[in-house]
Amino acid sequence: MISIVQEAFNPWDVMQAYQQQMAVRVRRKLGATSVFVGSMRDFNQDDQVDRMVLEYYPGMTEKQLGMIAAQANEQWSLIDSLIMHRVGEVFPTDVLVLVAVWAEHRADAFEACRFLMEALKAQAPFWKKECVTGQQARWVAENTEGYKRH
Amino acid sequence: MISIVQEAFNPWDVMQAYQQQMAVRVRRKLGATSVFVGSMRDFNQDDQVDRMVLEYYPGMTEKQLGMIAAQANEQWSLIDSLIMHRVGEVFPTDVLVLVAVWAEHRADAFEACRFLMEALKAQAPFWKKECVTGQQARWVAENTEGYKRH
Amino acid sequence: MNQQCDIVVKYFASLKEKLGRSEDYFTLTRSMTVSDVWAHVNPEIAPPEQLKVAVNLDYVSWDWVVKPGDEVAFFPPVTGG
Amino acid sequence: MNQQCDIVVKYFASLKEKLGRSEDYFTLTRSMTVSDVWAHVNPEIAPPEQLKVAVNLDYVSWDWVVKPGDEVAFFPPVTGG
Repeated sequence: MISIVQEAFNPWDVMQAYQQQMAVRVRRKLGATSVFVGSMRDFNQDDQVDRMVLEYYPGMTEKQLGMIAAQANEQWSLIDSLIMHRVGEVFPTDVLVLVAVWAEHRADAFEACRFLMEALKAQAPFWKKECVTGQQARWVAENTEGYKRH
Repeated sequence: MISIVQEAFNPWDVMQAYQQQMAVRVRRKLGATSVFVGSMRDFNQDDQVDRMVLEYYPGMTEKQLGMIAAQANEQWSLIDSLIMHRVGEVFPTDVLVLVAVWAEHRADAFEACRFLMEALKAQAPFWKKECVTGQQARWVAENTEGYKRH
Repeated sequence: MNQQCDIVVKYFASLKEKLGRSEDYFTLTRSMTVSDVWAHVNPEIAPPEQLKVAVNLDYVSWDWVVKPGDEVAFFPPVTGG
Repeated sequence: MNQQCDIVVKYFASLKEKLGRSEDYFTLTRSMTVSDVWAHVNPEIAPPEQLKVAVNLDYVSWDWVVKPGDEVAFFPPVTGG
Protein backbone atom coordinates (compact mmCIF):
# COMPACT_ATOMS: atom_id res chain seq x y z
CA MET A 1 0.00 0.00 0.00
CA ILE A 2 1.16 3.51 -0.85
CA SER A 3 -0.21 6.32 1.25
CA ILE A 4 0.49 10.05 1.53
CA VAL A 5 -1.03 11.59 4.63
CA GLN A 6 -1.60 15.13 5.86
CA GLU A 7 -2.22 14.20 9.48
CA ALA A 8 0.20 12.91 12.12
CA PHE A 9 0.21 9.12 12.38
CA ASN A 10 1.47 6.55 14.82
CA PRO A 11 3.51 3.95 12.91
CA TRP A 12 2.86 1.15 15.42
CA ASP A 13 -0.91 1.64 15.21
CA VAL A 14 -0.60 1.56 11.43
CA MET A 15 1.43 -1.68 11.56
CA GLN A 16 -1.09 -3.24 13.90
CA ALA A 17 -4.10 -2.30 11.81
CA TYR A 18 -2.45 -3.23 8.54
CA GLN A 19 -1.47 -6.69 9.76
CA GLN A 20 -4.86 -7.31 11.28
CA GLN A 21 -6.56 -6.99 7.92
CA MET A 22 -4.20 -9.54 6.35
CA ALA A 23 -5.79 -12.94 5.77
CA VAL A 24 -4.80 -15.58 8.34
CA ARG A 25 -3.60 -17.71 5.44
CA VAL A 26 -1.15 -14.93 4.57
CA ARG A 27 -0.09 -14.28 8.14
CA ARG A 28 0.84 -17.94 8.60
CA LYS A 29 3.42 -17.57 5.81
CA LEU A 30 5.06 -14.46 7.30
CA GLY A 31 8.44 -15.19 8.72
CA ALA A 32 9.96 -11.72 8.56
CA THR A 33 8.80 -8.14 8.86
CA SER A 34 11.25 -5.31 8.39
CA VAL A 35 10.20 -1.79 9.29
CA PHE A 36 11.81 1.61 9.01
CA VAL A 37 10.47 4.76 10.64
CA GLY A 38 11.94 8.17 9.84
CA SER A 39 11.12 10.91 12.32
CA MET A 40 11.70 14.62 12.49
CA ARG A 41 14.68 15.59 14.60
CA ASP A 42 14.93 19.01 16.16
CA PHE A 43 18.42 19.60 14.79
CA ASN A 44 19.86 19.85 11.30
CA GLN A 45 23.30 21.22 10.40
CA ASP A 46 23.78 22.62 13.91
CA ASP A 47 20.52 24.57 13.91
CA GLN A 48 17.49 24.07 16.10
CA VAL A 49 14.56 23.25 13.82
CA ASP A 50 11.14 24.08 15.23
CA ARG A 51 8.88 23.10 12.42
CA MET A 52 9.02 21.79 8.89
CA VAL A 53 6.78 21.90 5.86
CA LEU A 54 6.79 18.92 3.53
CA GLU A 55 5.74 19.65 -0.04
CA TYR A 56 5.10 16.97 -2.64
CA TYR A 57 3.96 16.58 -6.24
CA PRO A 58 0.48 15.06 -6.16
CA GLY A 59 0.26 12.36 -8.78
CA MET A 60 3.97 12.00 -9.44
CA THR A 61 4.83 11.14 -5.85
CA GLU A 62 2.30 8.30 -5.74
CA LYS A 63 3.40 7.09 -9.15
CA GLN A 64 7.10 7.05 -8.21
CA LEU A 65 6.39 5.25 -4.94
CA GLY A 66 4.30 2.70 -6.80
CA MET A 67 7.14 2.10 -9.26
CA ILE A 68 9.64 1.66 -6.42
CA ALA A 69 7.35 -0.85 -4.69
CA ALA A 70 6.88 -2.77 -7.94
CA GLN A 71 10.64 -2.86 -8.43
CA ALA A 72 11.17 -4.26 -4.92
CA ASN A 73 8.56 -6.91 -5.66
CA GLU A 74 10.45 -7.97 -8.75
CA GLN A 75 13.83 -8.03 -7.08
CA TRP A 76 12.91 -9.84 -3.85
CA SER A 77 10.40 -12.45 -2.79
CA LEU A 78 7.88 -10.38 -0.83
CA ILE A 79 4.44 -10.95 0.61
CA ASP A 80 3.47 -7.30 0.96
CA SER A 81 4.88 -3.81 1.42
CA LEU A 82 3.69 -0.52 2.81
CA ILE A 83 4.97 3.02 2.27
CA MET A 84 3.35 5.85 4.21
CA HIS A 85 4.69 9.40 3.96
CA ARG A 86 3.64 12.51 5.78
CA VAL A 87 3.19 15.88 4.04
CA GLY A 88 2.27 19.37 5.23
CA GLU A 89 3.33 20.93 8.50
CA VAL A 90 5.35 18.68 10.84
CA PHE A 91 7.01 19.10 14.24
CA PRO A 92 9.94 17.46 16.03
CA THR A 93 9.27 13.80 16.94
CA ASP A 94 6.57 13.54 14.23
CA VAL A 95 6.91 10.51 11.98
CA LEU A 96 7.78 11.51 8.41
CA VAL A 97 7.91 8.11 6.77
CA LEU A 98 7.03 4.49 7.48
CA VAL A 99 8.28 1.70 5.25
CA ALA A 100 7.38 -1.92 6.01
CA VAL A 101 8.06 -5.13 4.15
CA TRP A 102 6.63 -8.58 4.85
CA ALA A 103 8.37 -11.68 3.52
CA GLU A 104 8.86 -15.34 4.26
CA HIS A 105 12.58 -14.88 4.87
CA ARG A 106 14.56 -12.17 6.60
CA ALA A 107 17.12 -11.45 3.86
CA ASP A 108 14.30 -10.41 1.52
CA ALA A 109 12.59 -8.31 4.18
CA PHE A 110 15.76 -6.50 5.27
CA GLU A 111 17.07 -5.80 1.81
CA ALA A 112 13.77 -4.74 0.27
CA CYS A 113 13.03 -2.42 3.20
CA ARG A 114 16.34 -0.67 2.82
CA PHE A 115 15.97 -0.50 -0.95
CA LEU A 116 12.53 1.10 -0.64
CA MET A 117 13.82 3.69 1.77
CA GLU A 118 16.87 4.62 -0.31
CA ALA A 119 14.87 4.70 -3.53
CA LEU A 120 12.22 6.86 -1.88
CA LYS A 121 14.85 9.34 -0.73
CA ALA A 122 16.45 9.41 -4.15
CA GLN A 123 13.43 9.70 -6.41
CA ALA A 124 10.11 10.38 -4.68
CA PRO A 125 9.24 14.06 -5.13
CA PHE A 126 9.07 15.42 -1.58
CA TRP A 127 10.77 18.62 -0.42
CA LYS A 128 11.44 19.80 3.10
CA LYS A 129 11.39 23.40 4.21
CA GLU A 130 12.78 23.99 7.68
CA CYS A 131 11.77 26.74 10.04
CA VAL A 132 14.84 27.46 12.12
CA THR A 133 14.75 29.58 15.26
CA GLY A 134 15.70 33.18 14.52
CA GLN A 135 16.13 32.64 10.79
CA GLN A 136 14.12 32.72 7.60
CA ALA A 137 12.57 29.42 6.59
CA ARG A 138 14.93 27.49 4.30
CA TRP A 139 14.59 24.64 1.87
CA VAL A 140 16.69 21.57 2.65
CA ALA A 141 19.20 21.39 -0.19
CA GLU A 142 19.98 17.72 -0.32
CA ASN A 143 19.42 14.41 1.33
CA THR A 144 22.00 12.64 3.42
CA GLU A 145 23.77 9.55 2.20
CA GLY A 146 21.91 6.40 3.19
CA TYR A 147 24.58 3.80 2.57
CA LYS A 148 27.68 4.00 4.69
CA ARG A 149 31.08 4.45 3.16
CA HIS A 150 32.97 1.53 4.68
CA MET B 1 16.97 -3.56 26.61
CA ILE B 2 17.35 -7.33 26.46
CA SER B 3 14.29 -9.39 27.28
CA ILE B 4 13.41 -13.07 27.13
CA VAL B 5 9.71 -13.74 27.46
CA GLN B 6 7.55 -16.78 28.06
CA GLU B 7 4.29 -15.20 26.99
CA ALA B 8 3.11 -14.13 23.55
CA PHE B 9 3.75 -10.46 22.85
CA ASN B 10 2.62 -7.91 20.32
CA PRO B 11 5.69 -6.18 18.85
CA TRP B 12 3.84 -2.96 17.99
CA ASP B 13 2.54 -2.59 21.53
CA VAL B 14 6.08 -3.16 22.76
CA MET B 15 7.46 -0.50 20.41
CA GLN B 16 4.78 1.94 21.48
CA ALA B 17 5.36 1.42 25.19
CA TYR B 18 9.13 1.44 24.88
CA GLN B 19 9.20 4.70 22.98
CA GLN B 20 6.73 6.33 25.32
CA GLN B 21 9.06 5.89 28.25
CA MET B 22 11.94 7.53 26.37
CA ALA B 23 12.67 11.06 27.50
CA VAL B 24 11.33 13.77 25.17
CA ARG B 25 14.89 15.11 24.92
CA VAL B 26 15.93 11.73 23.50
CA ARG B 27 12.94 11.40 21.21
CA ARG B 28 13.73 14.76 19.63
CA LYS B 29 17.10 13.36 18.49
CA LEU B 30 15.63 10.25 16.88
CA GLY B 31 15.76 10.37 13.13
CA ALA B 32 15.64 6.68 12.37
CA THR B 33 14.11 3.55 13.84
CA SER B 34 14.76 0.19 12.27
CA VAL B 35 12.73 -2.81 13.39
CA PHE B 36 12.77 -6.48 12.59
CA VAL B 37 10.09 -8.95 13.62
CA GLY B 38 10.53 -12.68 13.15
CA SER B 39 7.35 -14.74 13.30
CA MET B 40 6.56 -18.41 13.30
CA ARG B 41 5.52 -19.71 9.92
CA ASP B 42 3.40 -22.85 9.58
CA PHE B 43 5.77 -24.43 7.08
CA ASN B 44 9.37 -25.56 7.23
CA GLN B 45 11.12 -27.80 4.72
CA ASP B 46 7.81 -28.75 3.07
CA ASP B 47 6.17 -29.84 6.32
CA GLN B 48 3.21 -28.31 8.09
CA VAL B 49 4.40 -27.21 11.51
CA ASP B 50 1.69 -26.97 14.16
CA ARG B 51 3.62 -25.91 17.19
CA MET B 52 7.16 -25.23 18.27
CA VAL B 53 9.05 -25.29 21.54
CA LEU B 54 11.86 -22.78 22.02
CA GLU B 55 14.50 -23.76 24.54
CA TYR B 56 17.25 -21.45 25.76
CA TYR B 57 20.17 -21.35 28.18
CA PRO B 58 19.18 -19.06 31.06
CA GLY B 59 22.09 -16.81 31.88
CA MET B 60 24.13 -17.43 28.75
CA THR B 61 21.41 -16.27 26.39
CA GLU B 62 21.05 -12.93 28.18
CA LYS B 63 24.80 -12.54 28.37
CA GLN B 64 25.32 -13.23 24.66
CA LEU B 65 22.53 -10.85 23.68
CA GLY B 66 24.05 -8.19 25.92
CA MET B 67 27.44 -8.66 24.26
CA ILE B 68 25.88 -8.39 20.81
CA ALA B 69 24.08 -5.19 21.77
CA ALA B 70 27.30 -3.72 23.21
CA GLN B 71 29.13 -4.60 20.00
CA ALA B 72 26.48 -2.84 17.89
CA ASN B 73 26.83 0.21 20.12
CA GLU B 74 30.55 0.31 19.51
CA GLN B 75 30.28 -0.19 15.78
CA TRP B 76 27.46 2.26 15.02
CA SER B 77 26.21 5.52 16.45
CA LEU B 78 23.04 4.42 18.24
CA ILE B 79 20.62 6.00 20.67
CA ASP B 80 19.09 2.78 21.96
CA SER B 81 18.36 -0.81 21.05
CA LEU B 82 15.91 -3.50 22.05
CA ILE B 83 16.02 -7.27 21.70
CA MET B 84 13.03 -9.31 22.80
CA HIS B 85 12.92 -13.06 22.25
CA ARG B 86 10.16 -15.53 22.95
CA VAL B 87 10.78 -18.92 24.59
CA GLY B 88 8.56 -21.88 25.48
CA GLU B 89 5.64 -23.11 23.43
CA VAL B 90 4.78 -21.09 20.31
CA PHE B 91 2.23 -21.35 17.53
CA PRO B 92 2.06 -20.19 13.90
CA THR B 93 1.84 -16.38 13.56
CA ASP B 94 3.37 -15.90 17.05
CA VAL B 95 6.23 -13.44 17.18
CA LEU B 96 9.54 -15.14 17.99
CA VAL B 97 11.86 -12.16 18.02
CA LEU B 98 11.73 -8.37 17.96
CA VAL B 99 14.86 -6.33 17.29
CA ALA B 100 14.70 -2.53 17.25
CA VAL B 101 17.37 0.11 16.87
CA TRP B 102 17.03 3.86 17.36
CA ALA B 103 19.58 6.23 15.85
CA GLU B 104 19.96 9.75 14.53
CA HIS B 105 20.67 8.53 11.01
CA ARG B 106 19.20 5.74 8.95
CA ALA B 107 22.43 4.02 7.86
CA ASP B 108 23.27 3.32 11.51
CA ALA B 109 19.76 2.11 12.29
CA PHE B 110 19.50 -0.19 9.28
CA GLU B 111 22.93 -1.71 9.62
CA ALA B 112 22.87 -2.20 13.37
CA CYS B 113 19.41 -3.81 13.22
CA ARG B 114 20.55 -6.31 10.67
CA PHE B 115 23.78 -6.98 12.55
CA LEU B 116 21.87 -7.66 15.77
CA MET B 117 19.56 -10.08 14.03
CA GLU B 118 22.32 -12.00 12.27
CA ALA B 119 24.49 -12.11 15.40
CA LEU B 120 21.52 -13.31 17.45
CA LYS B 121 20.86 -16.14 15.00
CA ALA B 122 24.53 -17.10 14.96
CA GLN B 123 25.38 -17.02 18.64
CA ALA B 124 22.46 -16.61 21.03
CA PRO B 125 21.67 -20.01 22.58
CA PHE B 126 18.11 -20.74 21.52
CA TRP B 127 16.93 -24.02 20.01
CA LYS B 128 13.72 -24.77 18.14
CA LYS B 129 11.86 -28.04 18.32
CA GLU B 130 9.12 -28.41 15.73
CA CYS B 131 5.97 -30.43 16.12
CA VAL B 132 5.03 -31.55 12.61
CA THR B 133 1.67 -33.06 11.73
CA GLY B 134 1.84 -36.84 11.76
CA GLN B 135 5.48 -37.00 12.81
CA GLN B 136 7.62 -37.11 15.92
CA ALA B 137 8.76 -33.75 17.21
CA ARG B 138 12.12 -32.79 15.70
CA TRP B 139 14.87 -30.35 16.56
CA VAL B 140 15.62 -27.79 13.88
CA ALA B 141 19.14 -28.64 12.72
CA GLU B 142 20.39 -25.31 11.49
CA ASN B 143 19.47 -21.74 10.82
CA THR B 144 18.93 -20.33 7.36
CA GLU B 145 21.37 -17.96 5.77
CA GLY B 146 20.55 -14.34 6.57
CA TYR B 147 22.70 -12.57 4.01
CA LYS B 148 21.87 -13.18 0.40
CA ARG B 149 24.38 -14.70 -1.93
CA HIS B 150 24.46 -12.16 -4.75
CA MET C 1 -6.27 21.42 -21.01
CA ASN C 2 -7.85 23.04 -24.06
CA GLN C 3 -6.11 23.33 -27.41
CA GLN C 4 -5.05 26.93 -26.75
CA CYS C 5 -2.64 25.96 -24.02
CA ASP C 6 -1.62 22.36 -24.59
CA ILE C 7 1.50 22.32 -22.42
CA VAL C 8 1.34 22.84 -18.68
CA VAL C 9 4.57 23.56 -16.84
CA LYS C 10 4.77 23.08 -13.06
CA TYR C 11 7.30 24.29 -10.50
CA PHE C 12 7.87 23.01 -6.99
CA ALA C 13 9.54 23.90 -3.70
CA SER C 14 12.40 26.43 -3.79
CA LEU C 15 12.08 26.82 -7.55
CA LYS C 16 8.43 27.78 -7.25
CA GLU C 17 9.34 30.42 -4.65
CA LYS C 18 12.21 31.74 -6.72
CA LEU C 19 10.05 32.11 -9.83
CA GLY C 20 7.12 33.42 -7.83
CA ARG C 21 4.61 31.14 -9.56
CA SER C 22 3.68 27.47 -9.61
CA GLU C 23 2.52 26.95 -13.21
CA ASP C 24 2.86 28.17 -16.79
CA TYR C 25 0.76 27.31 -19.82
CA PHE C 26 1.53 27.67 -23.48
CA THR C 27 0.73 26.27 -26.89
CA LEU C 28 3.21 24.13 -28.79
CA THR C 29 3.95 25.68 -32.18
CA ARG C 30 7.13 23.76 -32.96
CA SER C 31 9.02 20.63 -31.81
CA MET C 32 10.48 21.26 -28.36
CA THR C 33 12.69 19.39 -25.90
CA VAL C 34 12.18 20.03 -22.19
CA SER C 35 15.26 22.23 -22.42
CA ASP C 36 13.46 24.33 -25.03
CA VAL C 37 10.38 24.40 -22.79
CA TRP C 38 12.42 25.89 -19.96
CA ALA C 39 13.94 28.54 -22.24
CA HIS C 40 10.48 29.37 -23.60
CA VAL C 41 8.81 29.95 -20.22
CA ASN C 42 11.86 31.36 -18.42
CA PRO C 43 13.78 33.14 -21.20
CA GLU C 44 15.84 35.26 -18.79
CA ILE C 45 16.86 32.52 -16.34
CA ALA C 46 19.35 29.70 -16.79
CA PRO C 47 18.02 26.48 -15.23
CA PRO C 48 19.52 26.10 -11.73
CA GLU C 49 22.19 23.43 -11.41
CA GLN C 50 20.84 20.01 -10.46
CA LEU C 51 17.32 20.95 -11.53
CA LYS C 52 15.19 17.85 -12.17
CA VAL C 53 12.59 17.50 -14.85
CA ALA C 54 9.62 15.17 -15.25
CA VAL C 55 7.15 14.72 -18.09
CA ASN C 56 3.78 13.18 -17.28
CA LEU C 57 5.01 12.16 -13.80
CA ASP C 58 8.16 10.35 -14.98
CA TYR C 59 11.72 11.60 -14.81
CA VAL C 60 13.16 12.46 -18.22
CA SER C 61 16.40 13.89 -19.55
CA TRP C 62 16.71 17.46 -20.82
CA ASP C 63 16.62 16.39 -24.46
CA TRP C 64 13.26 14.63 -24.11
CA VAL C 65 10.79 15.85 -26.77
CA VAL C 66 7.40 16.99 -25.47
CA LYS C 67 4.08 16.58 -27.23
CA PRO C 68 0.74 18.40 -26.98
CA GLY C 69 -1.05 17.67 -23.71
CA ASP C 70 2.12 16.97 -21.75
CA GLU C 71 2.65 18.06 -18.17
CA VAL C 72 6.24 19.22 -17.72
CA ALA C 73 7.55 19.69 -14.16
CA PHE C 74 10.75 21.33 -12.96
CA PHE C 75 11.95 20.93 -9.39
CA PRO C 76 15.06 20.88 -7.16
CA PRO C 77 16.58 17.61 -5.88
CA VAL C 78 14.12 15.75 -3.67
CA THR C 79 14.56 15.65 0.10
CA GLY C 80 11.81 13.40 1.46
CA GLY C 81 11.94 10.52 3.88
CA MET D 1 28.74 -25.67 44.10
CA ASN D 2 30.53 -27.34 47.01
CA GLN D 3 34.08 -28.64 46.83
CA GLN D 4 32.95 -32.24 46.27
CA CYS D 5 31.60 -31.45 42.82
CA ASP D 6 33.32 -28.39 41.54
CA ILE D 7 32.51 -28.74 37.85
CA VAL D 8 28.95 -28.63 36.56
CA VAL D 9 28.30 -29.80 33.01
CA LYS D 10 25.08 -28.80 31.25
CA TYR D 11 23.42 -30.19 28.13
CA PHE D 12 20.77 -28.56 25.99
CA ALA D 13 18.20 -29.29 23.30
CA SER D 14 18.73 -32.43 21.15
CA LEU D 15 21.92 -33.30 23.02
CA LYS D 16 20.09 -33.32 26.35
CA GLU D 17 17.47 -35.65 24.90
CA LYS D 18 20.07 -37.90 23.34
CA LEU D 19 22.01 -38.24 26.62
CA GLY D 20 18.82 -38.49 28.66
CA ARG D 21 19.98 -35.98 31.27
CA SER D 22 20.55 -32.23 31.53
CA GLU D 23 23.49 -32.02 33.94
CA ASP D 24 26.56 -33.83 35.27
CA TYR D 25 28.72 -32.97 38.26
CA PHE D 26 32.23 -34.04 39.09
CA THR D 27 35.36 -33.03 40.98
CA LEU D 28 38.47 -31.87 39.19
CA THR D 29 41.44 -34.04 40.14
CA ARG D 30 43.75 -33.08 37.28
CA SER D 31 44.09 -30.34 34.63
CA MET D 32 41.39 -30.75 32.02
CA THR D 33 40.42 -29.12 28.74
CA VAL D 34 36.74 -29.04 27.79
CA SER D 35 37.56 -31.89 25.46
CA ASP D 36 38.76 -33.90 28.49
CA VAL D 37 35.60 -32.89 30.34
CA TRP D 38 33.44 -34.36 27.58
CA ALA D 39 35.46 -37.62 27.58
CA HIS D 40 35.21 -37.80 31.36
CA VAL D 41 31.41 -37.46 31.59
CA ASN D 42 30.58 -39.23 28.33
CA PRO D 43 33.36 -41.83 27.99
CA GLU D 44 31.43 -43.99 25.50
CA ILE D 45 30.24 -41.23 23.17
CA ALA D 46 32.20 -39.19 20.66
CA PRO D 47 31.08 -35.54 20.73
CA PRO D 48 28.57 -34.99 17.90
CA GLU D 49 29.86 -33.02 14.94
CA GLN D 50 29.32 -29.27 15.24
CA LEU D 51 28.79 -29.51 19.00
CA LYS D 52 29.31 -26.12 20.68
CA VAL D 53 30.87 -25.60 24.06
CA ALA D 54 30.69 -22.71 26.52
CA VAL D 55 32.44 -22.13 29.84
CA ASN D 56 30.85 -19.72 32.29
CA LEU D 57 28.40 -18.50 29.62
CA ASP D 58 31.03 -17.69 26.97
CA TYR D 59 31.89 -19.71 23.89
CA VAL D 60 35.30 -21.40 24.12
CA SER D 61 37.35 -23.75 21.95
CA TRP D 62 37.77 -27.43 22.76
CA ASP D 63 41.29 -26.94 24.14
CA TRP D 64 40.13 -24.39 26.74
CA VAL D 65 41.34 -25.40 30.24
CA VAL D 66 38.67 -25.50 32.94
CA LYS D 67 39.13 -24.57 36.58
CA PRO D 68 37.25 -25.50 39.77
CA GLY D 69 33.84 -23.87 39.96
CA ASP D 70 33.40 -23.64 36.17
CA GLU D 71 30.10 -24.28 34.43
CA VAL D 72 30.73 -26.17 31.19
CA ALA D 73 27.90 -26.38 28.65
CA PHE D 74 27.60 -28.54 25.55
CA PHE D 75 24.90 -27.90 22.97
CA PRO D 76 24.05 -28.24 19.26
CA PRO D 77 24.21 -25.26 16.85
CA VAL D 78 21.75 -22.56 17.87
CA THR D 79 18.54 -21.99 15.92
CA GLY D 80 16.84 -18.97 17.48
CA GLY D 81 15.35 -15.87 15.92
